[in-house]
Amino acid sequence: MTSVFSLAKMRFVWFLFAGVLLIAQVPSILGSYWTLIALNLMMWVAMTQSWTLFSGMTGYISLGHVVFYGVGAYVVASTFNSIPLWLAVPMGGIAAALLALVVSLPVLRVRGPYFVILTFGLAELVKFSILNLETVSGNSSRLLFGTPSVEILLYCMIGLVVFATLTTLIVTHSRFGRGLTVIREDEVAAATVGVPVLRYKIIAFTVSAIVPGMAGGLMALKSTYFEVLQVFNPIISFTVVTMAIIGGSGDVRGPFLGAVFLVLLSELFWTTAPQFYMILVGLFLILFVIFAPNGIAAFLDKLQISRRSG
Amino acid sequence: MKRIVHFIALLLCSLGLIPAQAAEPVRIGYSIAKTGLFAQAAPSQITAYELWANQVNAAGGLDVAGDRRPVELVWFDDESDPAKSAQIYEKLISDEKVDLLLAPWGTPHHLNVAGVVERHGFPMVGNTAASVAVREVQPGNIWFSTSAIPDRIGPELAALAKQSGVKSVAIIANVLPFAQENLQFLVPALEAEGIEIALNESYPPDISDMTGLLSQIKSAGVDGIIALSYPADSFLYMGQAREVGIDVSFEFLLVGPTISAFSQAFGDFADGIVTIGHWSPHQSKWSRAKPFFDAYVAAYEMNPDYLDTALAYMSCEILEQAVATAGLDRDKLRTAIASSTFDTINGKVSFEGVENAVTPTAFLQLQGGDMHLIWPEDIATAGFSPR
Amino acid sequence: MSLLTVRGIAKSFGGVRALGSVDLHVQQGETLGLMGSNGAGKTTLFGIIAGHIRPTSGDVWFHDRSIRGLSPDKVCRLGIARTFQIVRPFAGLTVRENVEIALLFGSKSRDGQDILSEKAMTVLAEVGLEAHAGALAATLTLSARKRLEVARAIATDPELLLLDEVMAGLNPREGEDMVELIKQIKLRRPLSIVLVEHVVKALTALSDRIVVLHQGEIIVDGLPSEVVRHPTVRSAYFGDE
Amino acid sequence: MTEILISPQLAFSALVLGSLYSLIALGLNLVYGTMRLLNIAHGDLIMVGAYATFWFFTLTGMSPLVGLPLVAGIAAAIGIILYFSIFRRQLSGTDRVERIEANSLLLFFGVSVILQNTVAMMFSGSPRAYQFLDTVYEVSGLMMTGNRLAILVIAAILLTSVVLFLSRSQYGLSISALIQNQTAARVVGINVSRLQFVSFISGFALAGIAGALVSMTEQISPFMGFPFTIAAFVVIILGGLGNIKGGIIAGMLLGFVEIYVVVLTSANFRSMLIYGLFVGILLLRPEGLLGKTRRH
Repeated sequence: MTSVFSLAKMRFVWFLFAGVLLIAQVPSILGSYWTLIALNLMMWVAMTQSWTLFSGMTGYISLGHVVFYGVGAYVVASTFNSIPLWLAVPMGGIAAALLALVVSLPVLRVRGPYFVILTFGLAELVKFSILNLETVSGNSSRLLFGTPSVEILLYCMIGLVVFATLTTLIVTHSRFGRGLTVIREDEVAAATVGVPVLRYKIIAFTVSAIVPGMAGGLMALKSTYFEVLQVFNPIISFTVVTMAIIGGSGDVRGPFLGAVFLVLLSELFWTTAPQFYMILVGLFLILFVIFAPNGIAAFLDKLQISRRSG
Repeated sequence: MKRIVHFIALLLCSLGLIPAQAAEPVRIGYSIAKTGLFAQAAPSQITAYELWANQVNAAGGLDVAGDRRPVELVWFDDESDPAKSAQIYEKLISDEKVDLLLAPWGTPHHLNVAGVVERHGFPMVGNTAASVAVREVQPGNIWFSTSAIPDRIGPELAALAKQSGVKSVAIIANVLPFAQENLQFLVPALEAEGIEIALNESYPPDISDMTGLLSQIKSAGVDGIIALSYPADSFLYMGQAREVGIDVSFEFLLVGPTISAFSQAFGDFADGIVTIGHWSPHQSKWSRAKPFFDAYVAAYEMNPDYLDTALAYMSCEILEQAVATAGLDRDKLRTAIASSTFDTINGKVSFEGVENAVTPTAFLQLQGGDMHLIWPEDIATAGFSPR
Repeated sequence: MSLLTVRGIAKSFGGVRALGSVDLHVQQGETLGLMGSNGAGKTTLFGIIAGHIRPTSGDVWFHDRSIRGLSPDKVCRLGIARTFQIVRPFAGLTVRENVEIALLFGSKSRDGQDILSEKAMTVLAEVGLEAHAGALAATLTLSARKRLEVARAIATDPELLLLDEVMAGLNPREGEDMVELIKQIKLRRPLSIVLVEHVVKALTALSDRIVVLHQGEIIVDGLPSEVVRHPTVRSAYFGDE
Repeated sequence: MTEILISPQLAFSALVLGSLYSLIALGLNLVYGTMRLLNIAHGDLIMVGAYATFWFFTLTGMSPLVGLPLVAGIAAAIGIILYFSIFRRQLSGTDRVERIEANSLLLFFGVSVILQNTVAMMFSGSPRAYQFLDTVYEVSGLMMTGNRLAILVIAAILLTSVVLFLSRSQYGLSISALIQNQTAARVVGINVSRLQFVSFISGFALAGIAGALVSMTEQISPFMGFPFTIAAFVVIILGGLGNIKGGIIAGMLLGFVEIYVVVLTSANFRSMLIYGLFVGILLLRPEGLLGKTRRH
């Protein structure tokens, strides 16, 4: 993170906000379908950005990010019509953060693949617990009629994206952020030079749960039908990790690049070659890891350097 | 191996090597779950759509209020995500500008799409949605052809069990919505019929062994078992019930037995299994039933799903007949669907509000490798035969 | 009152005894040499003091408070810095950034980036790495990494510095430079040092006092001159009978 | 209740389930243990094995048991292609383990997507099944369906032979050594990349065989793999990554827990308890039940 690049990043961030403002215009210009696409795109950016805040910076790859999304969605769906949405959605975020805080102490003890699978298992555990809860309480599925329009959801989601991005941005350039990055480098050494490793990990983990919680809440409002299995679908976690790595994690630009790339790519294939677009997406993932193993962000940096030097 | 040929053809098509249909076709759009949770259920519906489209085109095209036009199916993968399904119908209507719509697979998708068609005032005949929730959908642009709705299944099933001489039952239910809804209405109905519920357990969708459950049922010594199951666990149940040596006269599985693979897996042993379904090729009163069955088998080298495929095909027939009279004008079409009576492979069908007002809630039983309607009497093609 | 006091520290890993009731104290400003064959428990003792390892029993006092069971980062911020026998720099960061982190978290100062970099450069100058400030730590030679390890430790502005075999793997010349470096640090900074070293020459050259650990017990404690004359030490290190 | 608990029927089911878990975990362990690759396409290899078996059976009437080597071969072939086209490059790189793990996660995600959808495209998503060895044998009150018995026997044979191979034969020992410690293995002059290649494709072959076994008792579909992948990961984590014996024990344990938990509590709690147990054990023993503690 030398100054040259953080400058490059800053510039990039202005591009991003310009882009976000542009996306806010989608409903009026491109119409209802693209509004939904824009909403999805923003959702993925928000999710991935929040994932980066913890996993990207500390190198603890979480495969359970969906749990926060699901909890948020569940809070909103289960309090629908009994609590005003402007309250319910943030509550979703808070609930997710609380969950993160509660599990953080034990969960953050394990590293590497153990952490990867543990987070996944934890998400499944919560999923099935809530599934049972719903069964016992006799509402295995819920109908959400009269939810706010997609436009409103989009604007809220854009708000989340801005929030998530600023958080990551501030963190990366803060003492806290530098602490997190050396935790990724070498946890023991970090502790030895005075980095409060455990506290930092817990804080980052907890904060990174707020945005997905709220995003889940918003997305629950997008569909009229709420079903636990849908909002806790593990594929969401996988997609987030994929976007983060493709974009280049540990870098505020990554989530945007990753999400835009994957959403647009699959949208493109999806419409032009519906029969085998998933196969093309799969191929692209592989080619990507082989030829740009450090993500698009790093790839761009390389280009920049070569342009400077050449 | 037909599939492979099919696949290559598709490849060529999408590469534009094979010219698509000519002459101003009627474009009919829908979303399907090609991937994800429901991917294995969707084909039962798609095959119906494709078969119908081929038949219509072979017959010189779709009768659009007089003039005949070829039909072209436009579909996208919803990845089993109901929200994405809604997104697709948005696209089909506003971007693709399709002329007609067919339904996606499953209750969640129907309910999500309901909002979209309502907003655009685009009439769509639904098929594979089965939930009391459909009643909460505002009537107007969507209709549900199914009669397999939990609050009707409960009492009817209880009555069937009673009539079949069942004194006590064991119930096991998947925790997923459709099964739980049924459970909710089944239990009181059974009690009303004076049938004792000796065991009532729910299980998660990813259960991978039922021996424990089945041993408990066996030791409960009931004479009826009602498994509110989904396809995967229906297979699990069958295989292991047999091993544990379950032997009761009345055995009901919710979703699964109508799938062609089910009888392939269990052959004679599946004989006598009861399940939901209101269509059978053996009902001679329905002149279209048998021809459809034969055409399907000829086309796909397997039996149709007696529930989903039949429903999907019905919805096509309804749409076809409505278009024949009303053309493609949405308002005319809406009134046509809402008001007229249709002749389908499942007999006469007409709608009240969003619901199929004619087709009764019925049950099928596997008998000698065939699916026979055993309830209610007036459409039954065979009597209930104890296992 | 001594700076560091170790009282009856014992540690066993799964039944295997690494340390058996060790008592030790380090005076303000002194350099204590820690001697002992491999597996004598030197590194374990460092681990316990620095908070990486929980002792089975016993207590560690720094100034007038017990630091037993404190996490490594707390111990560091209290003023105890350590280096690792197998160096562990932040390989992905530049040399300067390595030191900046230590300044940022180890010392109490809260400076902006510019002052931070300046301070880092002065520390690097102190260990003679200023030339490599911009290089990635991963690219350094062993002796340079050892210096970086030391730089990172002193950057946390410690009162007590635990040096774990900073000469291991260095050739004689580099070794002498390191001895010189440590002397300089000792002159410039008001700190006490505990030094684990195999090279007896270096140890005697630097230490005011030497303690010999043998199979988890302290067997000798005295001035360098006395210790080298001690029979067990002679047999162990000079192979006499 | 108690007579159900002590009935051999439960024990048999637990053994079948456990041995299946152990078998799928073994394949995954070989790939992770020797190469640190997180193969989340493992379950999809099982799916491929299942389809291959299904088609052999329905088209040529070939018995799944006879077809085992063939199916193993197909899975191995896929492994070979992937190894040379993708993973050799990955491993030759000097990346940190974390990077390799992260990237392998992504690569296999891609592979998984491709396998699933290719099969779906060729054979449609509709579930398939066939009838094989489904006569029920009774031995003093214990009822065993032929195909489940076959699963148990074959899995048992494979597990024991692999364990023996790894612990007895020179070659196997060097693989174990490699699993224990990459660098050390290099030092003592073990041809790492060759061993990696071998265990990579054996892992795939084992997945294929597991698929063949699964297909005898379950309906198969292109997207059936994921649950197996998860099960496999849960098991090898519980057993301690790269700990072959640990994985087998954990697999058996999981099988028994699953069966008996349902009887003791309620089927409803099955998944909660499985994952609860998994999370719980990891919290108590961060390196898995039989894992060795790693130092960072």
